[in-house]
This record gives sequence, C-alpha cells and structure tokens, in this order.
Amino acid sequence: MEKLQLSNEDFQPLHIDQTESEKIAGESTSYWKDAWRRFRKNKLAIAGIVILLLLGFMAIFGESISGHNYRDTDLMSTNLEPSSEHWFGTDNLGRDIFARTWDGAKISLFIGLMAAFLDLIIGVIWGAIAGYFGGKVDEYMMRIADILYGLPYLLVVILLMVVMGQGIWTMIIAMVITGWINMARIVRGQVLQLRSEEYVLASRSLGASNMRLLFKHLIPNTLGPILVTLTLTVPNAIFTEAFLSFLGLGVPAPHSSWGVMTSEALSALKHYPYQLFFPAFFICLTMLAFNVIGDGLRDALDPKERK
Amino acid sequence: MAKYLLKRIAYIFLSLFLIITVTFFLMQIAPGSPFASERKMTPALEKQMEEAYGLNDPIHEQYLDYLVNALTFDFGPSFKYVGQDVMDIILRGFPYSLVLGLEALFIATGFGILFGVFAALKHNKFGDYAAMVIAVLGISVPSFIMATILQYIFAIKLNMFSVARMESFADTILPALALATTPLAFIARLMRSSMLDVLNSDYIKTAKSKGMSQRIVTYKHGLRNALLPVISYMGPLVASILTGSFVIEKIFGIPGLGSEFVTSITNRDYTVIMGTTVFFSVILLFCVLLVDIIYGIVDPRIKLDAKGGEK
Amino acid sequence: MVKTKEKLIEIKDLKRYFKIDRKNILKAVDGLTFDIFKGETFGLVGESGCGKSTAGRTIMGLYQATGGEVVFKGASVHEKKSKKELKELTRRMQMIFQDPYASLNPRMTVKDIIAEGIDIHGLAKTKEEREERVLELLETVGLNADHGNRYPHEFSGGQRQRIGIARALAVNPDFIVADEPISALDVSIQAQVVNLLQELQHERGLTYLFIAHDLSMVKHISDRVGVMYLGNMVEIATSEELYEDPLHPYTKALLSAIPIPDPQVERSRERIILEGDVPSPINPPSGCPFRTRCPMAMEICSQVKPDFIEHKKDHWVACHLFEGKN
Amino acid sequence: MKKILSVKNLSVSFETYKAEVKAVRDVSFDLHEKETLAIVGESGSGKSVTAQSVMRLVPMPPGKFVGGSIIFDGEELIDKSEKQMESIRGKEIGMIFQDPMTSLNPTMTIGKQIAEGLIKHQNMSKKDAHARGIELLKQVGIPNPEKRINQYPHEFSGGMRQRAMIAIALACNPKILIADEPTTALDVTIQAQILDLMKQLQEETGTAIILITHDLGVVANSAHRVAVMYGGKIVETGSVEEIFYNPKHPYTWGLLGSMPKLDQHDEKLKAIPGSPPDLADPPKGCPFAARCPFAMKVCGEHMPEHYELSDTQKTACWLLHEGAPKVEPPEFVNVGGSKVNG
Repeated sequence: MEKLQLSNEDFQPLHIDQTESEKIAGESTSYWKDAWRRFRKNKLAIAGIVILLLLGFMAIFGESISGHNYRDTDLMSTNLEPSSEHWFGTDNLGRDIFARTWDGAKISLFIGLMAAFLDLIIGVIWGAIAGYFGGKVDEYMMRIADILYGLPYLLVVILLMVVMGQGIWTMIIAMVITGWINMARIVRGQVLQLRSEEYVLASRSLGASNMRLLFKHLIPNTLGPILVTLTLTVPNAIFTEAFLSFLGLGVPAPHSSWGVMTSEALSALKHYPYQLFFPAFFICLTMLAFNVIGDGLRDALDPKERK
Repeated sequence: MAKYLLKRIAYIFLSLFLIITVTFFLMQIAPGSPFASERKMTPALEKQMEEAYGLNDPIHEQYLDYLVNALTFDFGPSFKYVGQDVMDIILRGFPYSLVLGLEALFIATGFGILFGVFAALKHNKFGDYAAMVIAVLGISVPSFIMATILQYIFAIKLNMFSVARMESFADTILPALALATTPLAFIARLMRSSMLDVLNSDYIKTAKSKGMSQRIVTYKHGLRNALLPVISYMGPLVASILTGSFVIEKIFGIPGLGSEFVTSITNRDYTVIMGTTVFFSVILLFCVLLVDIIYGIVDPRIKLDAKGGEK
Repeated sequence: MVKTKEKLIEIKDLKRYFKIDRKNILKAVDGLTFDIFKGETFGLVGESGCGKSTAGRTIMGLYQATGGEVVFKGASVHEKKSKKELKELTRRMQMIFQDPYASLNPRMTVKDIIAEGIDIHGLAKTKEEREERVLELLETVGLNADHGNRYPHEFSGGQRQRIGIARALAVNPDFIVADEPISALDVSIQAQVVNLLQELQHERGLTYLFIAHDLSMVKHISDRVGVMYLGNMVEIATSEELYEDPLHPYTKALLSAIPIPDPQVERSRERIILEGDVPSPINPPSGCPFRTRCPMAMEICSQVKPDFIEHKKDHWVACHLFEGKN
Repeated sequence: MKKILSVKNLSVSFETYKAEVKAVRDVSFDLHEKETLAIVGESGSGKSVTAQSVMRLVPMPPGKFVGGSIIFDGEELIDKSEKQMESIRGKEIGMIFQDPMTSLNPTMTIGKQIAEGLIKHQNMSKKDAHARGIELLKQVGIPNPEKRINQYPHEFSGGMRQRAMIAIALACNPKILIADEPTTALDVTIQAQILDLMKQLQEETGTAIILITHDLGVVANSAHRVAVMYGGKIVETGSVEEIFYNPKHPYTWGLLGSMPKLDQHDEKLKAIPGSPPDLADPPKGCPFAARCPFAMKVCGEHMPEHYELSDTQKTACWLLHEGAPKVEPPEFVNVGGSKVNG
C-alpha cells in the first residue's frame, strides 16, 4: 500500500448526524408486498396461475366455443378421432369430447373449490377455537379430530356415497366431513404457537379484547399457512372427485367429469387412447397448477426464508 | 413404554368401535334392500331371506350382535354370494393386496428416499431441480391415470407385460409402480426438505469439525435424523396405498381386497362393505401404531416422552 | 437510593403453578413476598428456569395466580373486577419484552403497533391526535416520523426494542415490567436501551420491575434487587448492599461467577464455583431449594424450608445460616 | 512462543439474493502455542465467520474466500482439499459451538460421538475408543462417566452437554481449540464452570485456544491476547492488559464504557450511539467512523493502517497518525488497572 498523502483538512472533525445511522434505506415493504415480490419471481407458480385462469375461462366458455354440447349423442359419429369438427374427437356415444371436457372442468373445479372453501370455514373455526381457548376445550376438540383423522378418509367418503346416493353435493359433503381436519390442525397449531408469542402478550397487557387479539394479531398471522393449505386442498378434492367418479360413485350421467371420462375411456383404451388422453391430461394439469402455486406460496410466505 | 402401548391400543379399540358403529348405522339408513337388486323375488321369499339374515330383529339387537361378532372377525355371510362368509372373501383377496401393497411400499420409500437425498445433496443444482420437477409431476398424476398410462405404454404398445392378469411376479410390477407414484413423490419432497434442514443443523457442523468425511456426515449423522419426518409420514402412506389399491386392482383386474370392496359397493353387498371397511381400518390403525413404535426406536428422545417426561 | 417508601405494589405469597400432566406440577413461582416502592427500579435476577419471567407475568395479571395476591395501589390484580376497572388496571401496568424480534406483530406498521394501546383505551379523540401522540412517542425513543410507516422487520434489534418501549409508554403507565429487555441485544445497544429506560424513569416517574439474568446490569439499573432460585426469593437488598454484603450462599456464588471486564481483578478473584445444575422445578428438593448445590448445606436444610427474614434493615434472606441471628 | 496459526488478510463474503455481504474484510492475526486469543465483537462483526474459516467450515457457496491466507503449522489451509482438511479437523484443530442444545447429534449416544473422532484419527478400536471416551468424560468433570457415555444428548443438561462437546473437541489432543461463544447460551454459574474447565484443560494439554465471544468479562477472565472486531475488520489487537488498560481505539473505549461496573453505581453507561454498518454495503473508510465521537474527514474516506504501538498492540485508527489531533481516552477506560478488589 502506498503512503497516503494527508493534509490538515483530512483531520478536521467529521460531523455526522446521528439520526443518519437510524435511517432505513429502501422503501417500506409490508409482509404481503414482500411475499408477492418473492412469489412473482417464481416462474413456475406464475405459470400455474396462468394455467388456472385459462382453465377457468374454458370451463365457463369452452362448451359454447365447441359448437356442441356435452350430452348430445350422435350415433352416426361415435369414436371419432380429433378433427376440425370434433376438436378432441367423440366418445362411444358420439358425444363431443371437447364439450364434455369443459363441462367436466366446470364440475371438477366447482367441487374442488367448494370442498376447499367448506374445509376452510369449518377448519379455521374449529382450529382457532381449540387453539385460542386451549386447555380442556382444546383437548376434547382435538381428540375428536384425532379420531376422525385416524379413519381411512377415502373409506368414509365411499361409505357416505353409498349411503347418500350419487350427486355433486353428496360428494362435496362426504369430502368435507373428513377434509376439514387437516385445516383445523394447522390453524390450531398456528394459533397455539402465536398465542404465546410476545406480541400477543404485549397486546393482552395493553388490555386488548379477545376479538381484537383474534382479528388484529392471530388471524392475520395465520393467513399464510392457511392459504398454502388451501391451495393444496383444492387438488386433493379434485383428485378425490376423479377417483370416486372413476369408481363409478361420482357425478351421475349425463353430466361428465374428468374422472367419469377417464373411467369411460378405459374400456376403449386399446383402440381409442385419445379418449383417455384429454381428461387425464387436464386432471394432471389442474393438479399440477395448484401444486406449483401452493409450493410457490409456501416459499414466498415462509418466515424462515424471510431475511 | 408398556403403558404407552396399552394407551395406544385402547385408542385403536375406541376408533374401531366408532368405525363399526358408524358403518353399521350408515348401512341401516342406506337406501334399498340388499336383495332389491337381485333377480325378482317374491315378497314371501324376501321376507324369508330377511328372517334368515336376522334383519327383522330390533336394531339394537342387530347392532350388538354385529359388534360382538366383529370382535372375532365374524362379519356374517355375504348377501350377494350365497354360502360365502364375508371373512372368506376377505381372506381370499387379502394376499394379493398384501403383496401388491408391500411392493408399492418398498418402491415408494426406497426410491422416494433415494431421490430426496439426491436432490438435497445437489441442492440448487440441476439434479435437484430435475428431481423436484419429477416429484411435482408425480404428485399431480393421480394413481389411476398413472395406471392407465403404464398399462397403455408397457402392456398395450410395447407388449412387455400382460394387460390384466395376476399370475406371476412380473404381473405385479405395473400396478405396484402405479400405486407407488404419488407416495414416492411425496416422500422425495419430504426427504429433500428434511435432509436440507438436517444438513444445516449445528450437529452436522460438529461432525464436520471432528473431521468426519462428507459421506459419514451425510449418511451416519444426516440420514437417520432426516428420516424422522419420513417415518411419521408412513402412516398416511399406508392409508394411501390401501385405498389406492381400490382402483389399481380394478384397472389391472387383480382379484384383491380392493376390487372385492369396489364390487361389493356396486352390488350393495352390505355385509361385505362393512366387513372390508372394518378390516381396512384395523390394518390401517395397526400400521400407524407400528410406525409410531418405529419412530420411538429411531428417535431416542421419544421414549422419554412415553414415560411422562421424567429423567 | 430508595426514592420514596410509598408502596406501589405489594406481592404477598404469590404462587404460580403449571400442570404438566396428571401427576406432575411445575412450581414456577412458589411463594414470593416483596414490595415495590413508587419510583424505584426493582431488579429480579436468577438463572434460566428460576421463574422470574413467570413472576413478572403473574404480577402483571397476564397469568392467573395459583395462590397469594398482588396489590397494586390498594387494588388486587387478580380479583374479579368490572371491565372498566380491569382496563384501567392494565393501562397502568405495562410490559417490555425480551425478544425484539418476537414482540412486534410483523403484519402491523410501527405506527399501528405503538398506537395499539391508544386505540384500546380510546386515548386519542381524533385521528390527528393519535398521529401526533405516536410521533411524540417515536421521538421520545429516538426514532422519527419516517419510521412510523415501516414494518418491524426493517428495524435492527435495538430499534425494535425502542419501539416496544414506545408501545408501553403510549398508555402512560405507572409501572413497567421489563422482562429481560436487553439480553438479546449487543453490548453497545444494551447500554443505549438501559440509558433510555433510566431517562424515561427520571422524566416520568416510572416504577420498574427489571427482570434479567445478568446481575451486573441489574445491579447497575436497580435500586433494590431480589435474587430468585427455583421459584423462591432467596435474598432482597438494595443493590449496593447486595454487592457489598451478600448473605445467601447462592447470591455469593452468583456474584462471584460474573466475569468482570478487568483482567487483574479476574486473576486475583476467588471464585465460588457451584457444583452441578439447577434441579428441575417439577420435582424440587425438600427443604431449602438450593441445598443440593450449596457449599454450606447443613442437616436442617434438607428438612425445613428456611423462612424469608429481615436479617438487617431492608436486607431479607431465606437461609438457615441466618435464622435467629438478626 | 511459537506461532502455530497465522491468518493474513483474510476476506470472506457471502452471496445473498440481494447483495454480496462482505462478512470478513482483510483480517490478520496470529495464534501462538499455549495461548488463548480472544476475538471479541458484536453480532455481525465477522468473528464467527473468521473462526469457521480457519476450520474451512463456512459453507461455500454461498460463502467464498475473497483473498488472504491461513497458515497452520507452515501449511496453507485455504488451498487444501476437503479430504486433506478432514485429517486436520478434529485432529489438529478442534471446535466447540455456542448452543450445546443443538450441536450434538440427538440420535447418537455421547460415547459414539466421542469415539468417532478417535477411531478416525487415532486408529483406535471401538473398545479402546469407548474406554478413552470414559476417561475424557471424567476429565471434563462429568460424574458417573461409565453410565453417562451410553446416554443420548437429551439426557444431559446444558452445562453437561457443553462439557461433552469439549470432550469431543479435545479427544484427539488438537493443537488448537476454537471455542465459538462457548458460554453464551449458558447460565452464569454454569458459564463459570465451563470457563474454569477450559482453563484447567489448557494447562493440562497445552492447547492453544481461539475464544470467540462478545462478553468482555469472559475475555478478561480467560484470554491472553485479544483481537477486537468491528464491521468485518479487526480494529485493535493487543495483550489483555493493553486492551483493558491502554486501549487506543475509540470502539474499544466505547465497548468498555457500555459495560456496567459492579463496584460502581449511578454512573451512566457510555452508550455508543447508532447501529453497526450494513456489510452488504460497507463504508469506504473506517467501519466505526459513523458512530465514532472523534471521527475526522479522513475516517470516512480511508481505512486506517494498523499502527504498531508495542510488540503486541496494533490499532487501526487515524487518531494515531502524527497529523491527527491528540485525543485523550475517556477517563473510565483507565480506572480498572489500579484497583484490585473482589
């Protein structure tokens, strides 16, 4: 290092405003803003959202675009390969697979979203009450959930389907009966943990009411995990619907669902594999989209990743 | 430990009791007489049949009978197949399902752990991304679609396997693979994240500071601790493989317990439905218990908790 | 330097137990009796798990007392009271927490965090007044208006702790429980926070219960110090007295264990090194809780729990060595 | 005394998704046989990264060596392969960490964790390693070692675990022991036990110790020499007497002033205003300039060189330049030397 040439000027006192060191650079970012910024960087998750929007659009308008409807049979044109007339081909009753695919999408998405929504409502209420009040209340409420959780849930769903007969709402109810437990457990765990956080204690020592604690502190801070669980519940419900329909327990005819279509295509698999391809592809695509969004959300919202 | 086990077994019985009760009463309110779907029967004959199956006794007696019998695994005769006991049907189908299930279990855990560890060791490199993309795909493809895809490619197009036969070991490969896909992907993801957590922990640093090689650090110190969350996933895993086998057996034409169950549902063969449900639940509950015991063996901290936190 | 002798808080045989399971009870606080005078800082020291934080929270009324009572300005803290009385009580007693990262809600702006008490107690009539008060509080703790709209994660540990102090001050309390407010901070930042606390005390006539495991800092800030061990108070004295003439063997050991930032002193010091670890509060030893590690333990110590007695004026101790000698 | 470790101009950075954090910048120090060198500094000052760099335990990536050298026993450690480092870690240099609750493998018995190193570095049989393990546990003051050796970490208290960690680190008689905040997570009475134990073991084995700490009390208790770190740089080094009785760097003054004194009362603490610099964007000149009450124009522009004040004391501060105004250290700094009590 060469010797520095220093003048008297260099040894004049440096006046530093101490408030300067308290300054924080950069603009203020809230938790959600920050999370969104991180989520946006996740290309896969963004692709998932785009796919979902497209699927949703097609579920609503797809059938009318096709120029056919989902239940018209045409025995003159059965088992046709995809063509300009029938974009996805036709099935063994001559029904247009394109139209049926989007009718199925409507039902699959509706079931998935509805089941997830009901899970959310029941799970959050149950979990929040158990976690917030703790003690005996918590013990009994979670015991019940534990026992239900121990049951093979698909069995329960199937049993209920047998008992209540087929139908969309039966399926949704059957799914929700066991589905909410997962949500309840997560919410309870979160609330239980947050309840003893120092900022909640601080609010309590300021004299905050239960309502204030719940709505200002507990719920806003559990929203992240709830959102992630929710995005992972939807594909689960879609899968369960497809599974049940595949077993012949699902949506009653003439409505289609992706599960029904897969099931019907199976017998013709050897000769008309395209009949299987379309519903199977869209089931997988939807589940994939929800899964990558869920993963993306988890990464974006995980407090461990925050720095 | 003994006390803990007893407590757990008591819980299992409580759950079973609930399952039996719920199934019983659900079947009671289920629509249609079990014999309705049979070929036309004279009302007199139907009455006679109902008498024979004890369906005219008061409900609570039927329930008690059923409860007592269920404890001895006696679920009565099938409604549909005259002269066959439900237990016979179960025992006939079970071996197929067991083989299939175990095979799927091995594939799922073995490859799942392998993929997960691989991805964790290649963290943020190409191998990691590749493994995780495959895993997300695996989770997104439902088992019954996987099954049909496998069947189409390997059996129909390539003729490597038979389409729907259950005679040799080779016949079990495709169904086991299909059954294992989703859990395999789950385990791979779980294993990866838990391995990453463990590799970042302080005791891994300690092991390194002792001069242990990367291999020993990874496998001797890392793997065992990273396996803990995977082990606790084994309970749900067994459940998923059990229920997954309903469809897989149907697709591949395997005469296992799952396909018996599905058939019994379409037939409204109530005693078989009830019997298989209870049987499935027993297996599941004991598997979950087994998993907990294994967990206790792998993690020395658990034993302490079972004794009530004393030193 | 006890400023007044007016009692602000009387704590009488305060107990707080936690049920672990059917058989085991954790006696976190097992019979504390002491007073806190108006305007003083009462320091509470002890090792981790001695129940000092539980004591602080029970005194605040955040935990229900298992036994005994806390009287604040003549009113019992744990007794049932009307909503209004309860609110007024919580306003007058406030708390500062240990972990600057966990004590602020990450989803709220600093302004809303500080204003929470103002909102709850309706201390501001208009939005402008609320704004003004928050600004004033920010300035009091050395932050500026610009900081109000930011979120906690953008601040350093020391700054967060000051936000916590501002939040407590917002409701004009008389009494503040500071639960290890500096132990998570760096040395130079600790001094900033301690100085701020002292300034605020002088300006506003606050009374502190200062909880910490660091005896040297407690001694620095406190007028009187209480030493806790396994849920029990073993000694109380003014901080000079405690340092000049510690009576209880545990206090002596604690004092001698503190490393002093002076190498010559360190070299010439005779240390009392305690054997072993603190026993579990679930199954505490019979008699005197300290006897298992006490270098002076006697026959009687395992049989009889020593009384808490005033050995000298204003110097209390619970030890058989001093029983009957005052 | 012989130099056994010499760190020269070491710089270590971390790549984060936002920026490159320059955690250690141009750090140099020596360690001699049988001495205890304390590296003191606040969190984020780079002291732990420095220590872990010596062991080559800094994960890379995200960490990277930007420059400098680490010479141990005449050999450059930075150039060594991972395989070569394995025969140095544990054998030549041992390490203990801050949190004894997390630094032991929860699913392995204490005995096995001690034996591992012995088997690897000293080719011991399992049986011999077990016997030696019992000996080591006895040496670090764990009662009933025959029984304890087969227990798992969760059956040990915090203090006992730290003793076990020391036994692991010292199992192969390393020449250097790096202790990274070994007592920070422990209670005062347990801290005293551990510090005592380390001193006693150093006398028995002659190991040189690098003690990383933020607690000046611990430094005064245990160290022979001290390096004070701030903002990723060493700002002052010296013997323990020089640092406590004749410090020349304003940061050292500030640090000493921030500590409460047991034998004084009602004296206001001399807090250092402001907060430490952000190492993602470190200041151009002296890292302490922004908080320094004596800062001059040059401080903001150039990092001062290390002025050699004695054989052992080196201070990096422009106040020591002949052109700088004379500044007296605050009076509280010299108090300690004359007064001995306690």
